[in-house]
Amino acid sequence: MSSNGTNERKLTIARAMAESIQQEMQINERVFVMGEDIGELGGVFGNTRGLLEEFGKSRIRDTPISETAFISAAVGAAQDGMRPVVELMFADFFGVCFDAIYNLMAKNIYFSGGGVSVPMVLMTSTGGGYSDGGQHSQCLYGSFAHLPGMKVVSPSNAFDAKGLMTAAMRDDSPVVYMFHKGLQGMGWLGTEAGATVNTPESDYTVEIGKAKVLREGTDVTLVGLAMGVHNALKAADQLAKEDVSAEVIDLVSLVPLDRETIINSVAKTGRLIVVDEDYQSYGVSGEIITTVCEHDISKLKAAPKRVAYPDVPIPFARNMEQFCLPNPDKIVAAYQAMV
Amino acid sequence: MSSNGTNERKLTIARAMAESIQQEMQINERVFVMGEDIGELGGVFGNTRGLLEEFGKSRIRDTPISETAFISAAVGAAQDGMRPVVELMFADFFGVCFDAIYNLMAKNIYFSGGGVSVPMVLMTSTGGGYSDGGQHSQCLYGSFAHLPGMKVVSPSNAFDAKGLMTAAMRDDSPVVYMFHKGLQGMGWLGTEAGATVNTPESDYTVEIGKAKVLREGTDVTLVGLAMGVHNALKAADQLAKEDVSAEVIDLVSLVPLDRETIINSVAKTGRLIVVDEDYQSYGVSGEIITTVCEHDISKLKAAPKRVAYPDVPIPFARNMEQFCLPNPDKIVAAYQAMV
Amino acid sequence: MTPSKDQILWMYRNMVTSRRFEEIIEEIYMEGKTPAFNMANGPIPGEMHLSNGQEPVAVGVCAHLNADDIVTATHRPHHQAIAKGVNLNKMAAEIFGKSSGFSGGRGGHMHIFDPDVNFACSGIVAQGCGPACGAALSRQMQNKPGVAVSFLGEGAVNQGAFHEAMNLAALWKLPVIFVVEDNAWGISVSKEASTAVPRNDVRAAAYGMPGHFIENNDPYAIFDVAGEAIKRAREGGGPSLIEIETYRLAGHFMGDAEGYRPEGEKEALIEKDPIPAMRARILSDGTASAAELDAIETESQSKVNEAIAFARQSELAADTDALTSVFAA
Amino acid sequence: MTPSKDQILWMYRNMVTSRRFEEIIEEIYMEGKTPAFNMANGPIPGEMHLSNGQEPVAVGVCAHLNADDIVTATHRPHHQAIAKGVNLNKMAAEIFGKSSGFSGGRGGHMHIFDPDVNFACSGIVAQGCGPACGAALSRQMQNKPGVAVSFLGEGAVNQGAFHEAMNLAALWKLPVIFVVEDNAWGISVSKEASTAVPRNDVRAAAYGMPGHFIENNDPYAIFDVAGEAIKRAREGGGPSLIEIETYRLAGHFMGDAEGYRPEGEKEALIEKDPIPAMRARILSDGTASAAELDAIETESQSKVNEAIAFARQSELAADTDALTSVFAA
Ligand SMILES: Cc1ncc(C[n+]2csc(CCOP(=O)(O)OP(=O)(O)O)c2C)c(N)n1
Ligand SMILES: Cc1ncc(C[n+]2csc(CCOP(=O)(O)OP(=O)(O)O)c2C)c(N)n1
Ligand SMILES: [Mg+2]
Ligand SMILES: [Mg+2]
Repeated sequence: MSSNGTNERKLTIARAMAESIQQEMQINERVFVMGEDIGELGGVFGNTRGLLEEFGKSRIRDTPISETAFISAAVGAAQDGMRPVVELMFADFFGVCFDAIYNLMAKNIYFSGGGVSVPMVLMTSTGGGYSDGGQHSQCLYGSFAHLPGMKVVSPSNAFDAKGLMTAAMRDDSPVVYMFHKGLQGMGWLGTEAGATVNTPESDYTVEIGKAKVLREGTDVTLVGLAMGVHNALKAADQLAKEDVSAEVIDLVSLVPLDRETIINSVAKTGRLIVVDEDYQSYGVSGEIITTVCEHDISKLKAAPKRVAYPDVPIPFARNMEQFCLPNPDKIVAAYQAMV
Repeated sequence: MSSNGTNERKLTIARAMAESIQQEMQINERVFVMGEDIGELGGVFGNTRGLLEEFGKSRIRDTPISETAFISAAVGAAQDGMRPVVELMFADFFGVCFDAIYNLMAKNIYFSGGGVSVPMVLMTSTGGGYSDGGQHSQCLYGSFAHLPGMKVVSPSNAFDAKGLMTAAMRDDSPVVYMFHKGLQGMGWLGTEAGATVNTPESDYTVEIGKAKVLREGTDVTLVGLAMGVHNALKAADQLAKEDVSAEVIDLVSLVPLDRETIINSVAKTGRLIVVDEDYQSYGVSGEIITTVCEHDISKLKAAPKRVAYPDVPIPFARNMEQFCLPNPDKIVAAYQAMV
Repeated sequence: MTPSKDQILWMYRNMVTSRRFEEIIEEIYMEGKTPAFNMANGPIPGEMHLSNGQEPVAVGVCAHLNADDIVTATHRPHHQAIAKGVNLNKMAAEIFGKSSGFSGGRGGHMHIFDPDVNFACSGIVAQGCGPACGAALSRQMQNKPGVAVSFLGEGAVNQGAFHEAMNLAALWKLPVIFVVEDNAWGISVSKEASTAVPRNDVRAAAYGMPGHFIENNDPYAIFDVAGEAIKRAREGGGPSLIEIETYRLAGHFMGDAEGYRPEGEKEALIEKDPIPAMRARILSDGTASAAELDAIETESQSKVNEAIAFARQSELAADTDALTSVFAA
Repeated sequence: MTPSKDQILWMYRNMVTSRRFEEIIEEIYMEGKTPAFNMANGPIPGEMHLSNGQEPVAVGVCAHLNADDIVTATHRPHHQAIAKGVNLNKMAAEIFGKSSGFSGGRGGHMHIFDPDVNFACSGIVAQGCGPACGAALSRQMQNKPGVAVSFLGEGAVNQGAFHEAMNLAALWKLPVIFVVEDNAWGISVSKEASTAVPRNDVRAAAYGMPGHFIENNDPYAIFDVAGEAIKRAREGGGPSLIEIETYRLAGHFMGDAEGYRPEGEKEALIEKDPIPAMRARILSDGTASAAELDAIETESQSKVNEAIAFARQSELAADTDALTSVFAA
């Protein structure tokens, strides 16, 4: 599954996820994987490819289309000492099984006062841009991050994807791992080249709860996660041509949220634009802006802005969907409207 | 079900809701009610009391404990011309049926380009404060309001409760009607006396999407909904004793959100405190603060604040739960920390 | 029930129309997607689930329905839609994402709504079970005629929504028929690997409901059993469950490499393609002549061509239309 | 299976302990709630679901379990918890919301967790079905002994989660037993008004699983059937479904006026109270003497008294403890 170089080996996010799971399964026999089409098919989005061949059907379990059953089974197994990794194929499907996620997985540690731990990872795909329609293109970051008891992460590149997955599998609390389809490196979904980066071969962790400053700047802070990061980086490139220096923050983790990194950046730049592919209202973009504003408004040189998905279901037609999605031009325009 | 006076008749929210449904059922035979224990029992929270006796078992239907089935059945019936009112007993249970709500009920108008309408009301109880534990005390306002395609309302008093319910039943789009248990006027849940107000006997509507300024003031804007409004009003009373003039806004509706009323108020007072019994992060409080900040930060005299439920599951023990809940003292303290 | 000649030819016509429609969709879908297959590209972007091989289910059931009856269909909806009589031009336009489609391109291939014939579908498995019950309840309460059919795949039967709807339908004696298209696969997971019983008709007894299993993808047998069930429902006899063995002649969606299918399986199924089989049967038992069938095929082809031309020529919706129709007008 | 004398007395003891425990909880629950009944008040606030009358189910099943086995229980958990051997002191303290409770008062009466005996419960109907499967899977994968029992009410059987878990358990031959406590009511809705079939044991066939129905709330019959099922599961024979007719001798929760119950129903059930019935049977068939049973009753009472005293004397958690234990330490 892995090639030979150590630090000069580019992986897609899909391969980075699979490699992380593979390595952890090799050293920890309690780790196993459940989900729809994660066996023979290797996951619709490629992130469990090769695992069935190495670990067999007991540890790599294709499930019936019964998300409530297998996600809540993962909770039961986790409480019994196993460390399941389960896949909800599309985040959009959370509605059929959210009770098992938010009311059970996320709360049993609390309800037991720490008497049980729930070491499990729920991985799920997010995002649109390829005309999959309104029940297969949502991000729903806010829907997961709003509810207490689960950590929520989303990588923007393969390095983080591998390290976050390893960290998630080693965490004794439930972690929701949201991977954006457009970053998976599966050609059939389109591919954001910037997500396929050098990825160490041996295992390592990326800290859950720590944001990353991917690009330093002085005029404006662009905050995003997953695909939003790439839109922000491209916008920063465009802005640089106009001599505007943008700082780009990759949130990496929504829960815990690294508020300090955001606040410090905006204290420096005085301007904030949040890029979010989830629905605009009552979600991530509002939380980030509020984080800054409730801390100290005196540092702001302009009203903060958001480039988020409008509050409408996701349309199928390419032109309508692209019209709604965040993109670098919208970010640049937002900046220009600020100054 | 109703007494004789017209404008001097105090009703509880529970009775106001039941009266609205009763009157609408009398004039529109397409309206019917489904849910658990809404028949003979009259609803666990009293809001369908008396309806079975008047309308019989066909139009007042007790259901199995099958929320997905009966809520999605309501969608099918609504698309076929009926106007169902369905009850999800506790908002906390949304996880077992959210697909039927957010992916089906909320999206079929869009997916059909307006070809079908989905005239239904989903009523559901919210809120804690009486030690019902972490699966029976949540508000989850943000979880519903975040997702497009459904209107979301929550009354703070019986007058609005009746008018909003009538408006919801007459709306051709799905309306989620969230009623706070502590305001229902059911003694066994405790009762906020301020919710039981004069309620006209004949039918009328309260506009969905319009906030109300319940108290005018000049020093700070307190924004809330449902129970939060009562906390805000009490805080305003306390502040008045210290010669602070607080304006209190009852949001009434989260979707559509009346951003203008909030913005205008803060433009006047320069200070904003949001009171929210839902979890703090990625929810209502962030959206309200962002609404103001993204519009114009120059009007703010201080960083806005929120008095919301911390990001933890709701504990059972009374002292712990009360420690977490918003209350007037916390609002007053928030104000004091602003000046 | 035995189909009349008209009914047989109606079934054949709709099977052929569905097949011709999908053949051309298949071709156009690949435009812009070679050499690199990227779903986002071409005149028809997004996922594409073809139903070829499964046409007998749709026609055998829908032969008994009229425009007033309700169908809730799946993510694989074309054959069901065509058999239910949806407007083919508007469906094609919807699949192309054009303004002249049912929703003006907001829905797409998994979200076909034709209110004129009470047809709806959705992308979440088993999501149609509840709405079918609700539509049936609406008719029951209003004392209006109408039966609702909820189509679902054999994989979808293991979803909680199915169970809840089955109980509700039986409890309230609703005029609804649950039709399970057993094509043996849920994406890459076989029925055996997902379902504790070999046949889902046994699950009907869990609700005191009649259950049927039909082998061999046979449109005549489907017509027979579905006809009885629908008649029973119309007469107030309540719901039924029918599982039908059918064939998925293509991948789960276009682009599926199907590495998980046992060698030879697909080839063997293609041998049993129900359309040539039905043609042969019609000819051999003398129901109709080759000329009659040829005429039907020609008609189907031209209807399809017309629909595709309509779709191609239609305009895209305005970008800003994305923001409208969220709520009822 | 026929219970030994020890087993019979074990069952009796646990039934009595559960009853005594609930009697005193019932009394204390009303403290601070008269004259005006307000759930928020008194030493035990919140909802209170009593299980009196349903003890035979808990003891007949749990007689075959040891601490390693897993139980996922319901919103009505006391009898199940006691029969599973949870620490009574900590359970009482949890119900009082004290720091010495299992979760330090974070969970409360509907969220009793005793990891030492693998006991958990929850407030969402049928929510325990999946976790029971998962714990059973954990044992199966690790080749460790252990059976999981998922208790649920007859109302909960119509929830999708039940169906999905039944299929998963049967498909993977998991050592899990689904035990349905049929007390005829889901709050105010009767079984007849909620369930399309009179008995849920018929639903086992939908998963190729053995199904049993036990009448008359009889602890001996429950012991017998559950014993066989659990033995089978331990030997790799897979899951079973057992529905048990039992009696809800009180309201759904305390404060329930029960206006929906047919006149005389409750009185008739109280006549059949399983505890005096079992006592009479033990005496009449000579299994044990009145003195032995009296001793058991006295012991049970003092164990309960001790637990209540422990709970009363314990401290409340610090207010700020509300903010801890969200994530694993
Ligand atoms: C609740 C839910 N889970 C998973 C999926 C992803 N998915 C789409 S189709 C499919 C397979 C469905 O199999 P089946 O019901 O047999 O229908 P078929 O595709 O064979 O027609 C899956 C798993 C979904 N759409 N909805
Ligand atoms: C998913 C869900 N829906 C509704 C409820 C509310 N509720 C709690 S107990 C109950 C009745 C349960 O009936 P049954 O399963 O027969 O158990 P019993 O109370 O009779 O022990 C209901 C409807 C819930 N807790 N969870
Ligand atoms: Mg299939
Ligand atoms: Mg019951």
